[in-house]
Amino acid sequence: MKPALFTSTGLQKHFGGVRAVDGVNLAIEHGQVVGLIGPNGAGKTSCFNLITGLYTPDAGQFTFNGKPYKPSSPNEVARMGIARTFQNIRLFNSMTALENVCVGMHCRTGQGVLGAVFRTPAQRREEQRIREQAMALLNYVGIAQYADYLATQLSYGDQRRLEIARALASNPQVLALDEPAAGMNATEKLKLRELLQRIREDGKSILLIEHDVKLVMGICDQVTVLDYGKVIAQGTPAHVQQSPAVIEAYLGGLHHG
Amino acid sequence: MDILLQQLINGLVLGSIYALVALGYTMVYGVLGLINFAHGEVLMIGALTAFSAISALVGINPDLPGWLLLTSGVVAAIPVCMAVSFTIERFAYRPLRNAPRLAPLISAIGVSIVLQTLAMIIWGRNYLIFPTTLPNDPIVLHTFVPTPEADYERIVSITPIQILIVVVSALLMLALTFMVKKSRLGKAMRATSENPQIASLMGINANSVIAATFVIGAALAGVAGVMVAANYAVAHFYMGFLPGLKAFTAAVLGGIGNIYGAMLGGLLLGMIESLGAGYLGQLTGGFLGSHYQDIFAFAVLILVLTLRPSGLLGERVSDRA
Amino acid sequence: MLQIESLSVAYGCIQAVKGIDIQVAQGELVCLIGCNGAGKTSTLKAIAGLLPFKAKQALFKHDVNLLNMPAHQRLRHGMALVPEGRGVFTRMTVLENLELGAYSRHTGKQASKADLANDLAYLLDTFPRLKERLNQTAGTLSGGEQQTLAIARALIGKPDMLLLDEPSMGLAPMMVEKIFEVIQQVHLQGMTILLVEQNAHIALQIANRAYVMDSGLIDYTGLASKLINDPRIRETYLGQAPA
Amino acid sequence: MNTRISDRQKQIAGFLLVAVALAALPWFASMLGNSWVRVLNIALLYVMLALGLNIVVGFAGLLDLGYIAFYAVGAYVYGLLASPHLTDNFEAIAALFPNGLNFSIWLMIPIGAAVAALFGVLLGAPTLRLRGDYLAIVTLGFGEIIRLFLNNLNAPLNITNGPQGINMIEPVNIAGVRFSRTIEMFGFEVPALHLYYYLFLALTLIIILICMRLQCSRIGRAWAAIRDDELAAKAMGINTRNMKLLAFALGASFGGVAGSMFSAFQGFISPESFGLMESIVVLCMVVLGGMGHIPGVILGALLLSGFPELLREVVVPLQNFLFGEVLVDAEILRSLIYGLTMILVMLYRPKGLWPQRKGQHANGVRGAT
Amino acid sequence: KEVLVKIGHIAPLSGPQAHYGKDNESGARMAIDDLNAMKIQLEGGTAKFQLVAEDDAADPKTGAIVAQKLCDQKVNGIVGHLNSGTTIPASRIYYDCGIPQITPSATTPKVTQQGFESVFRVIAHDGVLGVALAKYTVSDMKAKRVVVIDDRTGYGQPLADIFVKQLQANGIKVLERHYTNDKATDFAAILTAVKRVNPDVIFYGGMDAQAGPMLRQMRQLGIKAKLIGGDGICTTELTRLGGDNVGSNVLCAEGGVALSKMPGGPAFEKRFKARFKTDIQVYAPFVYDAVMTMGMAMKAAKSADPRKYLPKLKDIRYEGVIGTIAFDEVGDVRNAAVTLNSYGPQGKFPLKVMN
Ligand SMILES: Nc1ncnc2c1ncn2[C@@H]1O[C@H](COP(=O)(O)OP(=O)(O)OP(=O)(O)O)[C@@H](O)[C@H]1O
Ligand SMILES: Nc1ncnc2c1ncn2[C@@H]1O[C@H](COP(=O)(O)OP(=O)(O)OP(=O)(O)O)[C@@H](O)[C@H]1O
Ligand SMILES: CC(C)C[C@H](N)C(=O)O
Ligand SMILES: [Mg+2]
Ligand SMILES: [Mg+2]
Repeated sequence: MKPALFTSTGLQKHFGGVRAVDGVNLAIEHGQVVGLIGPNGAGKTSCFNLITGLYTPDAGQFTFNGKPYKPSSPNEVARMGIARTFQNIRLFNSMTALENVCVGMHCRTGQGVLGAVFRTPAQRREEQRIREQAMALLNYVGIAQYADYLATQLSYGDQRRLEIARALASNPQVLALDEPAAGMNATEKLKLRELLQRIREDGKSILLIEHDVKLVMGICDQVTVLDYGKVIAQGTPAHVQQSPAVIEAYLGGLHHG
Repeated sequence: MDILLQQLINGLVLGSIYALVALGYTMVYGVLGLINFAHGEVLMIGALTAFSAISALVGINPDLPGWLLLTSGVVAAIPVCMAVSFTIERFAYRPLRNAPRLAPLISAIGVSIVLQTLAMIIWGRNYLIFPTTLPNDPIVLHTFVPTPEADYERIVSITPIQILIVVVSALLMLALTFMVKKSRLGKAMRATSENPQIASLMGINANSVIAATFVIGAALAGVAGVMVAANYAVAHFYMGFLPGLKAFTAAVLGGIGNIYGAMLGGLLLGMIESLGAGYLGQLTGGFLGSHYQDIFAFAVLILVLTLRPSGLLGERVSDRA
Repeated sequence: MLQIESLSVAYGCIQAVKGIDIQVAQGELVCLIGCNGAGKTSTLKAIAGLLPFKAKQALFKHDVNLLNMPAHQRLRHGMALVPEGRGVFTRMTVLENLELGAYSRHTGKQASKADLANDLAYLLDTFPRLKERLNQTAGTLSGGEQQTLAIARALIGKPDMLLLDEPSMGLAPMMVEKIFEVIQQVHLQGMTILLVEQNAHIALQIANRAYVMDSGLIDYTGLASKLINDPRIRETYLGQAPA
Repeated sequence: MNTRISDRQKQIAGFLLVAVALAALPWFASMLGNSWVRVLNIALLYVMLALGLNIVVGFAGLLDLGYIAFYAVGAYVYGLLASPHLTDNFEAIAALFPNGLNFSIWLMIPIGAAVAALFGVLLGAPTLRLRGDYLAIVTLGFGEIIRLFLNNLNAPLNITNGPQGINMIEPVNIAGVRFSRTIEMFGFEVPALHLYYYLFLALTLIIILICMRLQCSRIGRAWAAIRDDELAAKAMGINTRNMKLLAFALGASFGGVAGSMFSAFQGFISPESFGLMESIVVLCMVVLGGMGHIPGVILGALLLSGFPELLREVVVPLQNFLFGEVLVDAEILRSLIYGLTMILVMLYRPKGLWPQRKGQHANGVRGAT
Repeated sequence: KEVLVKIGHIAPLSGPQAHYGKDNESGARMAIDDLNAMKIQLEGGTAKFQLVAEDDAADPKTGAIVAQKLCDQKVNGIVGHLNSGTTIPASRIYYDCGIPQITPSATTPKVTQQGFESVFRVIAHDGVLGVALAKYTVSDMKAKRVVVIDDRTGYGQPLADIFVKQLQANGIKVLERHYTNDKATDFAAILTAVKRVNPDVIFYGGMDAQAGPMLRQMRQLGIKAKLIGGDGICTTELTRLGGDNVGSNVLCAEGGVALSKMPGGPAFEKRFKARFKTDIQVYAPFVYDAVMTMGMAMKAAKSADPRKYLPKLKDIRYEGVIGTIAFDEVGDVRNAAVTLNSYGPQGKFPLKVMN
């Protein structure tokens, strides 16, 4: 078996007295969708922030592609192949949807000042490629018709899609999504699920934080459940769903059985 | 020893002046996030108004006691400053509440030019002599015995007006802190500063809160203006520029938006300048003199901000994603 | 309680709400559902006074004219909004946020301090997480915690009418249940509620009536119990294949 | 196919028209008086400055209140290398260059730009972690530090000649044509002012081109991303540190070019030309014109530098015309109008006179799908 | 018939130095009126003098634009600018258009050392004043302990430098040098530092607006030293600015002969006050004389054409309110008298005239 694409062991982060992340082990295999769920304030987003270099862990190690990995700064993380979206949408508001996606491609392109100033053929080719790919990505997530809209002009759900397209633009191996379905209705969630499915089929791994249990259970290969920063269950969706600890802390009455 | 003590007093006085101006600066910044470039000009208006008021009183009765004159100066300056500030807030800043971040800044610069010019029209271009209100003679705090190396009058002194400045700025800081921390207005100010829209959902009238802040800030500027003019005994349409700049620096040094920060920043800046001017030459063996005082002050500022990006007491904006 | 005729909202040239009528009777729980970009948030913001709008008539409690009334006055008349995207004061502590929620209670009739303390205690009991975090700045709360705080903050103001914009967004399942319990509870205690919700399933279960919005227009309106079984609604909003 | 060609032709025709107009401008201006050519020249310098600052403030969103420092650096680099000051004061240098320092202008401009860029990076480095107004005060401080150094470095070694400034700076000299007084060219009498105009215009056009190309490149997008949301930009793989430093360096280098040209044009420089107010004026140009939008910024620079001079011509005659006498002193009215204009422009055009228009405002039947 | 003669005058009328600028302009206005009253006959008719007053905001760049503007207008002569920093770049422009320029107040020696034959100065330059002051300090005051403060402007710094150099030449080493700026009002820190070395003389290179408050603060700190300085502080304004701290403890040098000692001096002062309802700030008498001198040269040449009156200007000898005006080869006022003044209950009074 191939080694896991990404692992974390013993991940810890404390804020004052709050143990936001407390010894989390995670593993993402190639082409898998891994769910990260748990009650509010369990530490899911904090985990993301640790993985993507926004926070520095108090303890713990990562490996990525079998090698030890130290997320020094967020831009390095993106370059290495982990892209993310944000729980509270953070798009570039003065830019159009298309430009937002173009920015996502930044770390996969390389033309510098001179290229831009002299419009070298290489630069023009690259620029062409950026536009085409960005457009293709907007198409992919289904908002191509809004390519020329400013990001702020999109509705909440479309902004979420745009964030996904922007994250995909860096051609990541791992796509980390923080509550992509928030603010979508059931039908739209189904469409989102199709999209995630497609992304997975295109060979990317997904790390997914989501509160919509149906979505998580429907798409994830593995699920990790956090509570108070600790892993309280880990395994297949079916397994996790049965765990009394998870029912107690997270699912509650609605989802018995 | 006498020199060091005196320099510390100099720093304290200068710092208190900076702090006094910085308090108003920081309040307005705290609620609007606006660098109110016109704050120094409001101070100038305060000083010149007090000048006119006091001169008029002296004209009527030259034997009025100094404290009465000074008080009337302050009493005259405050409402004028408030009115001026209210007007500029209403007409030059409020319409820009939702404009891009730098628009109000430019408007403020425009206001500052206009106020200076108006003052030039009203009070003329010449330096005005601020009437003596409190006795000009120093109060000697301590006398050192002259030694053969230092056989001059070794005194450590402070003037009544300087004592007043230190006391007033400390009192105003306390009053402001109390207001911001404890009162309803204070709470409304902090909410408005963070998000006026959401604040309005709490039933807070953002416009009046902001206007109130401006007016309070203006009152502070008025007091500061009178103190500055009374201390240096001159007033001039351009006198607001430098205090405004220093106060801005002080407010940022302490953490802009924070009242203790303004006080701390002001005092610190005063001390830095005072000790810098006094000792840079000695410390560097005459290589750097007092002309490097401002460079020194800015260098300290830059150093502080590189270590603490939001000032000494500023809130650290934690970036949550 | 709320009577709005021909409400329209525009962002520059984009017409987000195109002349809709909304009525909410005293003590009713009405829900407003619709796709992304249908104009629900715009409608709520307009009613709460955060957006300029046009309307033939906009009355609250029969005689309070909402046209041209600045947002901050509405709370005095008893209307509160939990905005989309939470909108907590991130630089203030949880407690201060809650105190701000009660800001307008000082001016109202029921100004008793003891009352306030009671309500606070009750809310903190309902949302124990907030109690744990009482002196933490709200900006460092997790997304769901912030959402909870936003709801609690609106409730502590004791409004007569509550506008909720997607209160369940970002909440864990158990928390969703809890929130809807609370909504139902305050509703039973007599609060009038206008609820925008993507989780149409739950929303329709607790609502009396519902409006369905699409592209800035009201498509449908009717009793919630009817709508929940309407095949078209089921298909477009509940994610269920036509039966 | 057909229409495309004619479009192209139209473009070329328009281009030629603009080119002719720009070339003829100083000749028309000098009909009104040579001072207008001088005003034009200074305006072009401000355009360069505003475009440079626009990179930092408009593109990358970094509020810089000390930008004039780079202008000063450029000016002093040129001033020192093209005046007898260094050879007069340092024997070693005099020995090295017995005939005085006379470097080619094609060397001087890049040197000015490079040294300024170096200072840009120096300023940028400590400010990387700062946001918004903290950045503003640090840059303000930096600008003042530079000015104070220029003002004070006359002792113990007389490097800058302190407050007295540097005089006798050689005018520009291109291919043996020395830009001083009036020059005979192809049988024409061309005043030096006009030659400077063409030189400044050429440099300005180059800077405009660079700005435009950068803005719609990968780098321009990265700056815009940083401006909108630095954290998200980082998460998208943008090395914000390098990008910010690049913005500072490029912006500074334009300032340096403008500075060296100022130095040559004026023949005399002293620290008082590089005070805080100058930084603020350039910032006003950028914001008033339309931050981030190149044509807007150019407009802002032209207006704010030309407007006071225009007022100078108008204020007195206008009063005479209206009231038959001068009621308010010209300079007072001038300052008043200047200040009020700044306020009014912001009130009525908060995004600037000519802001960037982006996005789909007009045909927005959104959500109809 | 009338011949229009335009005299350009440039000084900062806005910004922090506006009060000096307005003062200068007023001096020029008085001179223009006086010239008109004299009905000077030129070729072609009676001269009608007109003042073209402009504002340079003390900014060298603006100064150059205004200079060009006056060139375009073909004014017949220039009186200005106020500051050395604006005068230097502008003088090149005037020279290029062949318009004679007399500066009444730009005192940096450099102004007349650029090799422009049409540039004149009616005031003693800093070199003259600095040297005179240093000599006086050594020989008359017999000072031993001297401290120097300057305001780091193009006026204060060179003046202080020259003073220091001359003192050194006379065998006295300055104990310490300190610095401030021309917008400062607080000098407590440097004065306290000065106090440590217990000087008997403090030299200040700068203007009265700073010297006034400085004197107050010296008193507050118990500094007994005398304050000396150049024409920038040698004003009647100083008695207002410094209040009762200005007395025999202040010594200052100004170019020319004391106004009160000149035949037309007191009258000038009275007329100035009556007309402009304000005190003379600093340089108004110099401006007055500069304009008059220019007018006299035109009168002598019977022409306002620069080419014709410039030679007359070079050789002029005119009795002005500040003394006799004649120019040396570079255009500086010849044998500029230096008056040392002090202050008493009646205000400024001359102590000694040095040549
Ligand atoms: N910077 C911080 N300072 C203090 N506490 C923090 C900080 N960041 C996170 N926390 C705390 O850590 C806990 C975990 O937060 P996190 O955002 O990771 O939760 P989450 O699992 O994403 O929750 P949700 O589902 O509500 O988004 C929360 O209780 C939060 O209050
Ligand atoms: N600030 C804005 N500027 C321009 N257009 C906007 C703005 N905000 C919203 N819109 C547009 O108005 C329309 C209605 O948006 P609104 O946010 O009201 O929808 P919604 O029903 O709340 O959607 P969601 O369920 O995604 O929150 C959308 O088409 C959106 O693009
Ligand atoms: C007004 C003064 C500062 C002018 C000074 N005498 C100079 O030469 O610049
Ligand atoms: Mg989260
Ligand atoms: Mg919405």
